[in-house]
Amino acid sequence: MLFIINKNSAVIGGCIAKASADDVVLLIEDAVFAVIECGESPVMRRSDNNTAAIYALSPDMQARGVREAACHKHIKFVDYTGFVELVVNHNPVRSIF
Amino acid sequence: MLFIINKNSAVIGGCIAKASADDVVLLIEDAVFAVIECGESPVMRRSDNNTAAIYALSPDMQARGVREAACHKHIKFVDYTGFVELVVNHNPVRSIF
Amino acid sequence: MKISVQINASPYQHQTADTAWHFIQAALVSGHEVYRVFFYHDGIYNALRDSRPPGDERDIVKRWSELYRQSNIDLVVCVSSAQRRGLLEQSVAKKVGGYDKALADGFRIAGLGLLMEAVIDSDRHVTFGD
Amino acid sequence: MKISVQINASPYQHQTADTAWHFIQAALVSGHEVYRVFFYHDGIYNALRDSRPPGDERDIVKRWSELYRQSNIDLVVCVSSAQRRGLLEQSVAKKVGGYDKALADGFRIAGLGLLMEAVIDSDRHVTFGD
Amino acid sequence: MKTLVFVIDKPLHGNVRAQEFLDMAMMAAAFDQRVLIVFEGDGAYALMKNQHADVIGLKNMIPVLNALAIYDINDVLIERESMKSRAISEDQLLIPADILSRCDIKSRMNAAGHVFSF
Amino acid sequence: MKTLVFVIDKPLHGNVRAQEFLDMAMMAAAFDQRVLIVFEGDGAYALMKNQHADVIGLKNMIPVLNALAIYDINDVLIERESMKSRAISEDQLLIPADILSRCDIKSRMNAAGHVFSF
Repeated sequence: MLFIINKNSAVIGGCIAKASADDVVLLIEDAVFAVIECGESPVMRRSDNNTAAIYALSPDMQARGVREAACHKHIKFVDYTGFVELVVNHNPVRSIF
Repeated sequence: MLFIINKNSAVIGGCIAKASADDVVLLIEDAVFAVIECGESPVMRRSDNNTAAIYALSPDMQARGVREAACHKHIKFVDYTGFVELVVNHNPVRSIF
Repeated sequence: MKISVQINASPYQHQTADTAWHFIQAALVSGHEVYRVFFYHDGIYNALRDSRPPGDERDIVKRWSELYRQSNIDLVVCVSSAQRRGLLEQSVAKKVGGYDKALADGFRIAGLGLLMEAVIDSDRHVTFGD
Repeated sequence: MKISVQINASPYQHQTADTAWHFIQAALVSGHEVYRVFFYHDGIYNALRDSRPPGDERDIVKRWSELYRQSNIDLVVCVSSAQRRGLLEQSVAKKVGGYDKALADGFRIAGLGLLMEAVIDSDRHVTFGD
Repeated sequence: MKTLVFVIDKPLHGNVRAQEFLDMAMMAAAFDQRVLIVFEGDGAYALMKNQHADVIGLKNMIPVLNALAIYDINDVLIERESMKSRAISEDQLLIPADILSRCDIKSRMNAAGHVFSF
Repeated sequence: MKTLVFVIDKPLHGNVRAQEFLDMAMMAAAFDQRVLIVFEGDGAYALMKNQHADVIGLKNMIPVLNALAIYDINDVLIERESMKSRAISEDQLLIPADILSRCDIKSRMNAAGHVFSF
């Protein structure tokens, strides 16, 4: 399953906790703030037995001044073409607002 | 200050923590779910040295099937007329979305 | 007391317009003056005349028009929010060949200055949003 | 691959319409077919012809019309979401004296069945909202 | 025939978006798709009894929820964890729903053709 | 003259709502009111350097933020706790802002004639 999340809220943590190894979580729009390595980040709560890949949409990061260097190490980055690839490679797609 | 909050989110907890004795927090629309006495409730986090009054809009509770008996003991209830009174008796008014 | 109201959200996606309407009714019943209702951001969609909800539902646009008829409350739609989103002021609409009857009865289109004036002149200003 | 898109939010209150547009562009460049874009809920406001944003800003409505001109993608506005919110189908508008040119170029108004058809016929369906 | 999941993860109250979302589910059923409705998170509140939306002039969603069965939508799931943390008991539920764990619901969704949200 | 506080407690990006909100602040200044702008919570991110909204065709908010000073809006406050928990340092700030504690900001707001939010 591909989760697409667009807000920086507690939902992200819950979603990552629920995701399994073959799931992917894509953070877009204001959700990209969640990948900044800091105390507020809901992405921190990833446990070791949970290996879902977490992606952030890099154009949304650039728009917001979020630098890759400031992010958690395990985050992957995609542009819109990569976004499309994630959609193509995963089913079902679940958007969470 | 009168805080008006309309969503059931972590914002409620932060707001109650910040409020002082002469402040009032009014929960409307989906925020009324926060007053149900349960593990999810952000209203639980009220400490003793924090005595801001917390109100819930009762018509919004009725619309959602939230009974007064299921709520935290320290919650007060108002209808729209009471909402207007809170606005009249407090300044400034801050809506949080 | 003199109270102004601001509405920041579209009529049907959230409860915003309902809550604001009930609040205004209660303020009037309690003897307060509602000086102005200012529609900003997506709030401007509350003024679309062509809105036609199903018959068994509340008609939010019509409810605002009735509020004006009954209580003569100044309902102001922000001109720049409106123009961006597709609701044109009559003279502009005529000039560009747009819809010159887009605005429902009881509303008027004006600038942000009227919001400031309301905030300054009123004892309270309450914002409703999404 | 055949991809359909659904848009649930108004054009200017959120980034929804922008993200969806960039996604569609990327899908087309990657050689996929974008079968249909379905505008639902407040998403219908993306189709208001009279929208006139300031000149230094992106024009979201026009961008959709151009997408249709260039790629012939089926842009469908849900009839019941639209009617409730003030965007009337031409024949209805003519009957009730509403705006019969409310819909921007490239869009068409139709029922929820077209959304279902898109979901069933497409390999993927991606929803963008607020 | 696809399995289409409709996730209600926020309260249904106070807007027509909820109503329009359930319209989609009923349309999917009319198109002979397999429809699954899932209530989780604050969406669990949508199934509580004693809702009186008419008190504030809003459309009552209870008849719409009751109509699901008429459209042969009988796969209504609610997440056990969401009910527990919100102190919602089974006898408070408005319509019959299968109470499943987060994990079981996740498996059902994984197998779906598409997941709708609002 | 009233003191009007404009609270930015969510990111400014990706919508014109933010722009319209700052229009309100500038209009208030043009009406000779005392204007205070407060960044707190995720709103603190709005003041980070290196924003390139044009990358995705959105309106660049930086000129708008820079224009605040032209409107004589110099009371720009940012909450220390919000910066700290988001790992935002002072040298990352785009425009000059007074870094104040939550408690101090609260006191300033208490004294205001009105608090705007979006």
